[in-house]
Amino acid sequence: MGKLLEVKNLEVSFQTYGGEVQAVRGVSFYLNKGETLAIVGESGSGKSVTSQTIMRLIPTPPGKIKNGQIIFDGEDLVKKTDKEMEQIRGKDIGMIFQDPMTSLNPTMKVGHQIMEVVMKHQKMSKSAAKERAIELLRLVGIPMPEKRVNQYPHEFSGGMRQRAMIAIALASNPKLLIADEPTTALDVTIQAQILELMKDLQKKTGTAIIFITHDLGVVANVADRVAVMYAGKIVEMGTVDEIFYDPRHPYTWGLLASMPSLDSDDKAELASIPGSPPDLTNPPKGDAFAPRNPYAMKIDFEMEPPLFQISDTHYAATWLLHPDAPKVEPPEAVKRRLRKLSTNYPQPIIVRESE
Amino acid sequence: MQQISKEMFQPAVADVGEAEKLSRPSLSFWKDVSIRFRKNKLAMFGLILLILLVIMAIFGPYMTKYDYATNDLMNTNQPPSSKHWFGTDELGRDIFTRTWYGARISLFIGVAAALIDLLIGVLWGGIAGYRGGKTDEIMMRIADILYGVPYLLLVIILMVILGQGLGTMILAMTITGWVNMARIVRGQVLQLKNQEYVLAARTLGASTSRIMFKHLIPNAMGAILVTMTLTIPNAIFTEAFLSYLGLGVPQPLASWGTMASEGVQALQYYPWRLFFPATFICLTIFAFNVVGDGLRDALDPRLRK
Amino acid sequence: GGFKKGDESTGEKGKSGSKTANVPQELHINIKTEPFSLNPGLANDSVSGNVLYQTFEGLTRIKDGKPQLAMAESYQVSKDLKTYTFKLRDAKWSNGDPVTAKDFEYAWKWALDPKNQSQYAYQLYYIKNGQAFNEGKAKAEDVGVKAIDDKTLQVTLENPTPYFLQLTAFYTYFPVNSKIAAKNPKWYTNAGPDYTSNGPFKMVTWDHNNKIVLEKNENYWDAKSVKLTKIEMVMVNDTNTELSMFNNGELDWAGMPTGQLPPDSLSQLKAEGKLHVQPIAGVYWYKFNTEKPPLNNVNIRKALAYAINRKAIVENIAKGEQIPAMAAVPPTMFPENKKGYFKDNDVEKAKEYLKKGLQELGLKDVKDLPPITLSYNTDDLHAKIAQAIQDMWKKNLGIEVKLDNSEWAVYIDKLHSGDYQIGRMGWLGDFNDPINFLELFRDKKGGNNDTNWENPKYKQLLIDSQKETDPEKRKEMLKQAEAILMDEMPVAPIYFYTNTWVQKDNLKGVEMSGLGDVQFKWAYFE
Amino acid sequence: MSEKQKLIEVKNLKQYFPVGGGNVVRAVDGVTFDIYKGETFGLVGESGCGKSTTGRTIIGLYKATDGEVFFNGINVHGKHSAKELKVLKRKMQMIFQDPYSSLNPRMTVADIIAEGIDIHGLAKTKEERMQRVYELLETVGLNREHANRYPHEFSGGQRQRIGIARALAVEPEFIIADEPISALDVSIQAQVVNLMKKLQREKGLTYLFIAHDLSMVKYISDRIGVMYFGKMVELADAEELYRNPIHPYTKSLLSAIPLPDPETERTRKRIIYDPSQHNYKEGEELEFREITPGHFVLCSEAEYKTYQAMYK
Amino acid sequence: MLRYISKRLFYMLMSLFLIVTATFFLMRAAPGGPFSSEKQVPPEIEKNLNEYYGLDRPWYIQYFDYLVSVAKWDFGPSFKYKGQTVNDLIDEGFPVSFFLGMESLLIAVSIGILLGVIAALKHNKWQDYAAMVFAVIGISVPNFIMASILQYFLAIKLGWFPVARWESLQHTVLPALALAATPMAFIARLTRSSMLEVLSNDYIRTAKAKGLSQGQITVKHAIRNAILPVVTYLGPLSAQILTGSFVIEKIFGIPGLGGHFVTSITNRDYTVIMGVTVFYSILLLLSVLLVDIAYGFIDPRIKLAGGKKGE
Ligand SMILES: Nc1ncnc2c1ncn2[C@@H]1O[C@H](COP(=O)(O)OP(=O)(O)OP(=O)(O)O)[C@@H](O)[C@H]1O
Ligand SMILES: Nc1ncnc2c1ncn2[C@@H]1O[C@H](COP(=O)(O)OP(=O)(O)OP(=O)(O)O)[C@@H](O)[C@H]1O
Ligand SMILES: [Mg+2]
Ligand SMILES: [Mg+2]
Repeated sequence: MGKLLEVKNLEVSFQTYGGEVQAVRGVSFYLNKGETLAIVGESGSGKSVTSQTIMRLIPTPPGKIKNGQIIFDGEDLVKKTDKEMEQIRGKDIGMIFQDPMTSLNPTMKVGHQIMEVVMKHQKMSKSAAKERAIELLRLVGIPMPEKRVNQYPHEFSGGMRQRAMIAIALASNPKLLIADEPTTALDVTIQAQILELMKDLQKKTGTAIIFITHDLGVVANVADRVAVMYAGKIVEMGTVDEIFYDPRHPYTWGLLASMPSLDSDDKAELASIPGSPPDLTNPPKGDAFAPRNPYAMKIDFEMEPPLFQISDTHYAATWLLHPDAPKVEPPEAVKRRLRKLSTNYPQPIIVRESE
Repeated sequence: MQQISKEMFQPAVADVGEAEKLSRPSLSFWKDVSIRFRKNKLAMFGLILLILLVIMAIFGPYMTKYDYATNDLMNTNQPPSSKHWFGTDELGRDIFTRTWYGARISLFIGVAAALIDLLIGVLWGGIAGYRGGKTDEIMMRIADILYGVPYLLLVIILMVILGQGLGTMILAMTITGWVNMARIVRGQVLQLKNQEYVLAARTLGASTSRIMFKHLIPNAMGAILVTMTLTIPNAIFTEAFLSYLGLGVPQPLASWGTMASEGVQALQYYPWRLFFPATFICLTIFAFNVVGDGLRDALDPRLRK
Repeated sequence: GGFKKGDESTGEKGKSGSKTANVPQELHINIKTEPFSLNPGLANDSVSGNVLYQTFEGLTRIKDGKPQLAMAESYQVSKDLKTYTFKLRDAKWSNGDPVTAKDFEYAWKWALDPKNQSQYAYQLYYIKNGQAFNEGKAKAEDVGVKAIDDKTLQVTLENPTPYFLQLTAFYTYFPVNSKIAAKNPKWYTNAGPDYTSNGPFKMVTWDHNNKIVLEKNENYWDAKSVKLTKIEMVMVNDTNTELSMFNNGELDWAGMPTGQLPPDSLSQLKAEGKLHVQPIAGVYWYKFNTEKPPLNNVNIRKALAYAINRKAIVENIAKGEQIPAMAAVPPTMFPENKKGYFKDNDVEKAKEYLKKGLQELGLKDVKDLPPITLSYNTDDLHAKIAQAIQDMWKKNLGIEVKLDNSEWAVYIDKLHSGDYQIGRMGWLGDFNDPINFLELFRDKKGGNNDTNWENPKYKQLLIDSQKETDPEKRKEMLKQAEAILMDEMPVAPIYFYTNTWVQKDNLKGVEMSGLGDVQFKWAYFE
Repeated sequence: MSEKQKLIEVKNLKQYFPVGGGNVVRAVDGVTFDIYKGETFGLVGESGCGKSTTGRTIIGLYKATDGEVFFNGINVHGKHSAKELKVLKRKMQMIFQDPYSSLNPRMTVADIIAEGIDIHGLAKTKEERMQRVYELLETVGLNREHANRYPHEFSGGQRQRIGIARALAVEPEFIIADEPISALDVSIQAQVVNLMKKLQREKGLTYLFIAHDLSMVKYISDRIGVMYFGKMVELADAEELYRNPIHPYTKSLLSAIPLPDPETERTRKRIIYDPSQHNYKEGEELEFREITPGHFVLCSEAEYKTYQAMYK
Repeated sequence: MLRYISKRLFYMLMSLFLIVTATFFLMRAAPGGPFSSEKQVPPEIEKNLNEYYGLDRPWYIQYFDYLVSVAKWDFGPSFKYKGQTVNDLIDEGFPVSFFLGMESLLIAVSIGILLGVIAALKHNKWQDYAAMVFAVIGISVPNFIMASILQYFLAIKLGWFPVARWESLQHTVLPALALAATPMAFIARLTRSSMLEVLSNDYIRTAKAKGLSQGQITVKHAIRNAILPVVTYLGPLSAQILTGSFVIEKIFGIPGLGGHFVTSITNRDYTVIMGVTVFYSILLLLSVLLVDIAYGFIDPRIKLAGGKKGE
């Protein structure tokens, strides 16, 4: 399987009167054809910005790609002109946005908004496009799609709008689908339906998916690999098993521990990560997570951690993996999950030095 | 690169004091607006231009030895020269002096009309649009009626009843002047009032006036400012029209509007009589426009240069 | 929408070769606005008049300022000067019907008939019982006009009217094709077979608010004198546009009397030698409301009148070579009035009068005099003159004047109701006789006086003059009256009007009366 | 919770939207339930089934087509003086589902959060006001630097938190939380939920909690209502509902909850709900019936019998 | 919808009635009358005239009669233009004004929106500034000055167009331009301002993500959302422009309806005043109604005020 997408050391920032917001601070990852990469992470950590940057949809100004490459199908999207991007957007890369209400044009019928894509990229006739729009709406589980195509976004519920967005993104069977929290507004049954739909599509057309979500259950369901972001960086990345059964970064631990469990009737306070996320206008020195990290070490406040590789597919950026670091115990909720994975290297190795 | 030592792997906790520190001073929305506005060079240029015009309106008339009213029938219609910088008019009066006298009146009228527009038009349209239903219907029909009745007739009656005077003039100018503004604001408010943030404010118990002033009007500001910039030249020329009915400023006082309307008659013969007042009107409108644009941009935090 | 297709010849003019050395005999003029009515009995404005003078013809026609026989072949006047018997010539209406004495009788009685709402019916009040009939106090039969036979018309007058033959050239006295008019009461509303006229031209197109096209009337009795084949009258009510159209060759004539030149163009046109000027019987004056202090004081009035520099106004503001007026009757009627009764811009005298006047009013100084309001109706020229005079009075006499302009109808109402102090007015003669200008001030509350001024001696002189049959004596009486007027000064004359216009150089034979009417009967292009 | 004082009573609430051509959408179609003082009432259901509409109608953003809502015995939709209304408004608050469109793009975060404080005059001085804003920002896991920024500068989750802070600012008694946490990362979710719980403990707040994340709903709610197509189909204590779901839609819903465990996910089996499975007969009356104490299900007479038999 | 429209039509009638009433009384209150002139008509004749036109009857009878004739769409004879009825004047003048008005509305709307869109897309670039200068001139130079300037330069100096009059399509260009200048400039400014607002919305980003080009986004997504204030403005504007402009018709010697609005008042030609006012008001009220209906089509979130169901 070849690499469909490779993002290398991407840096994106926003110029504001309050200063420069460094939303994405050196993100690298890749994505194979037909693979699903889930991005999880703190809200505000740059997931949406990263995904929008791939589509070159960051408003410029104030946004700016300061550094990095986005190699898609062998070509660097950063260097492409707007005109060239038009041929890729919607056709090769489909995107589902996070805010379904504001992301749909309030003055255009939902059906038309779907039809537009197929008319543009598949050169379909109007009537054929309408048929396709109805089909897509049905596919994403909207009842009575024949009627719904003629309605406006404000007549849809939040979840229905989100499904309309999904329909738009799926309309022309893209090679890469970027789904930014596509199911957050959906109930679990519809969510399951949508996830199945996406997997189906993936099987049929080999679409690769970047799936941004906060729902670790969904991650477990769809992802092949998972990237965990914090403060504009990927702090841990690995296969879904590696992240769920052998997480190494304390932030990942925090995430996994924060979830309430369905089985327990325990109404004790949920574990959460204390403190507030860093201000990205002047990101802290060293490890951005350090101030909230119960395992923080002096070095965390001084230097950025390098990237350690734990297995062929598993990376984490934390000083805890340094040979000199003390051995620490992850929280109880995480410990329960831990398994020994056979693919792990005997020792984590540094793959990229900290700057 | 810093040397990594063993001690550095000692557990540590964050220094709370540092995190508390504010990186940006607390600014109110309006302070923010003013900062953004001041960064807009063109808008600042417009503002300076306006200030210059006002200064000239105050001091300009005293910069020559001429008076705005004294005739010099031996020197009528002189082109601009070192004696008369802007030339003279059909009665031999110095156009430079008259231009700045005119500036006083026209700037005052323009600004007054714009303010009244803002006051009546925005409120009227805002309330009509926000309240909707019967209120809207009745308020907008009143506006229609004012618009439907012949303005000329209305003004003649005003003049007959109230007589000449500044008050009458302002009244004549505003009696229908705000209707346009009201319509535009109403349209905008109709579009905005269903936005979720308005609903959110309503659940907080915000009063109508709060919703108007905090939510609807700021978001309709673009259209309001543009409409206001049209009001100003309109008012300047309405004054000239009112002069025609004996309601404007009494002659021999000058205003840009009357000077331009008279000057256009002489366009083919004594073009300077149109050129100077018209140019200053244009400059004023230009200044108001760029200031308006600047304000508009400054008021919209989503736009960044 | 669309364009009303009249005929194609705008801009470049007719190709029709004509007798006069291949120059197309087509005239293009501007008449500013839609005429109020092209029925001679209803017309009451100069636009209508200027069309009617081309299409219709009365018993007489004015040429070189004198009445000339036209429809009348001859006439006889009774001893008491009250009965005129006209013999009509063999003339035809444009549709070939003969013009008969009945047509005159019909037309005049129609105009006088109260149910026909003719605003100018009073022009016919000179005829016996005309006024009474118009007021419903007499019957139509009582009116002093009678067709004795087809070709004889007998007119009986109320009083001897020395200028009656002048009047019969006026459009209210024009005949109307009684056959058609009786049949179709709306005959005059559009051009067409029912719109017949007896003048040198006939109307072929009347595109309301846009243009009127006249063509030569081949049935006109004097058709051989008529050289123009066509007159196109457009309605463009903008002076600059009118002149531009002339400069562009779209008009052959711009300016008065049918149109108007932009006041600002006059200097340049004069300098280029293009401007034509002709004095007419009209005066521009300021009326004083003699019942409003301080204008109830004759010396103040005189002071104001003397302190006006008319020459400066005429030369620098009005610019149409108008004649400074120090008298009431235009020099076209009293040639000696070019000089007038007092000196123009006589500031010394003015100051003396002012002093006297102030004393009489019990004031020590001009400063005690409350500001005087000078009213005028809105118009660039009026405004300029008012401002100039305001400035003169301030400079010369130290009198503060407030200017007050209003829209025309409001202004007229103010003036007629005496709600003013000083007000400007223009007065044009309807016919060529000084009485036009003097009669005005005969009665305090009469018609168009407005000044509330009355003088028994003056009144008596005018009444007597009406009965005077000797023209010289009559003139003397009128001059005496004028002298009284100028001594009491209920009006301060400013200037006598002139007509100003530009025209194609090769246009000849245009007849303009001293009243400022125009006739194209004899006009032609060289 | 023992006294079970009713704070909110919703009686046969209906909300229809006209959608042109004379059609109406029956977004809420006769919903009846009570919320007790101090409890959290979870509302789950298919997306588009009318949860938001229910919430919005309760708080009075929509005029109900039919039915009544009482808050502390006061009819929310009745006529009130401006003052009463203001008090009522302060006691009820809403966190909106859509985090972006519910924030005025031209107001700074501080002004948005302080809006309620300003309206109800809850801060005496400027400093006090700002202090409250900072506290609230920190409560919802933002930092004070964010106070001067504008909504568009925030990520979806951050915006959601601003909305939460705004609702909390007026210290209401009752909050309708329309998917307040779905856009947040789990750790912040935990923070917010902990905060809500803490406020509930300390101030006796009552919540109507609308969400899709059933594990979170279960965690936070005392009782849960399940909606389907504008109707409430099941209502029970949280644990009871998860343990003994009766209505087939509820069952289908519970079977679809994704678990944060890749292995179980790979083998999950969903129960798919098919409304026709009820085989209701013509004219059969569906009613909300109590199967076991406190556990209501929308069912027909026949179903009622079977359910009762099952759970006795 | 139908219910809403019929309700609005009812309100329209009410407004029209009020306009007619107000105009009637204002007109009568204005000094001067249809027969006043510097040469006063003798009182007897004036009496005749008043009788003929019914001006001597009590005002309420005149007023009532007038309402009846308006209802019958018969505005009576003109007081000044003898033998012509007000209906004639309208029938002759309106087609001309309508044609000219349509032409200039087309110019104003198409170029105005185009300029506004370009300015917004090129925000703070030279295109924006150029459009701004253009617009400022259009806004601050009123149509009578614009008309004279165009006439002077394009017709007299360059001879590209005829100076004046209403004869061929060529003749319509200058007046249409002069008439269009200010609305065009204003529309450009309005469009620019609301386009800027719209372009920063998320759905524009969505449209981009679909691969639509800037042009397609503008046409299909942005303009419709930005057009509302322009439509608002267009309503009363079109009523005004289509019934003609006094100054433009005067300067260019065009036989339109616009002249009557002013001359009828200065002439105190009562029937014409009422006739053109009624005609214009109907147009105005209709266009305002159209605008309100258009709102609902442009932005479906705007509910027509017919029933308060949604709220
Ligand atoms: N237009 C902008 N101007 C300024 N800052 C911005 C802008 N857009 C995003 N940011 C900042 O960039 C950072 C990353 O935002 P992003 O939307 O990518 O977060 P996210 O990871 O998607 O979060 P969430 O899960 O809450 O959606 C945030 O701190 C946000 O404040
Ligand atoms: N303003 C409106 N006009 C017409 N229909 C509407 C309107 N608002 C909501 N609806 C319809 O009402 C139904 C319920 O919508 P609602 O927003 O309450 O759903 P929801 O349960 O909150 O869904 P979600 O979980 O997806 O947010 C939907 O079918 C929706 O299409
Ligand atoms: Mg995001
Ligand atoms: Mg919802």
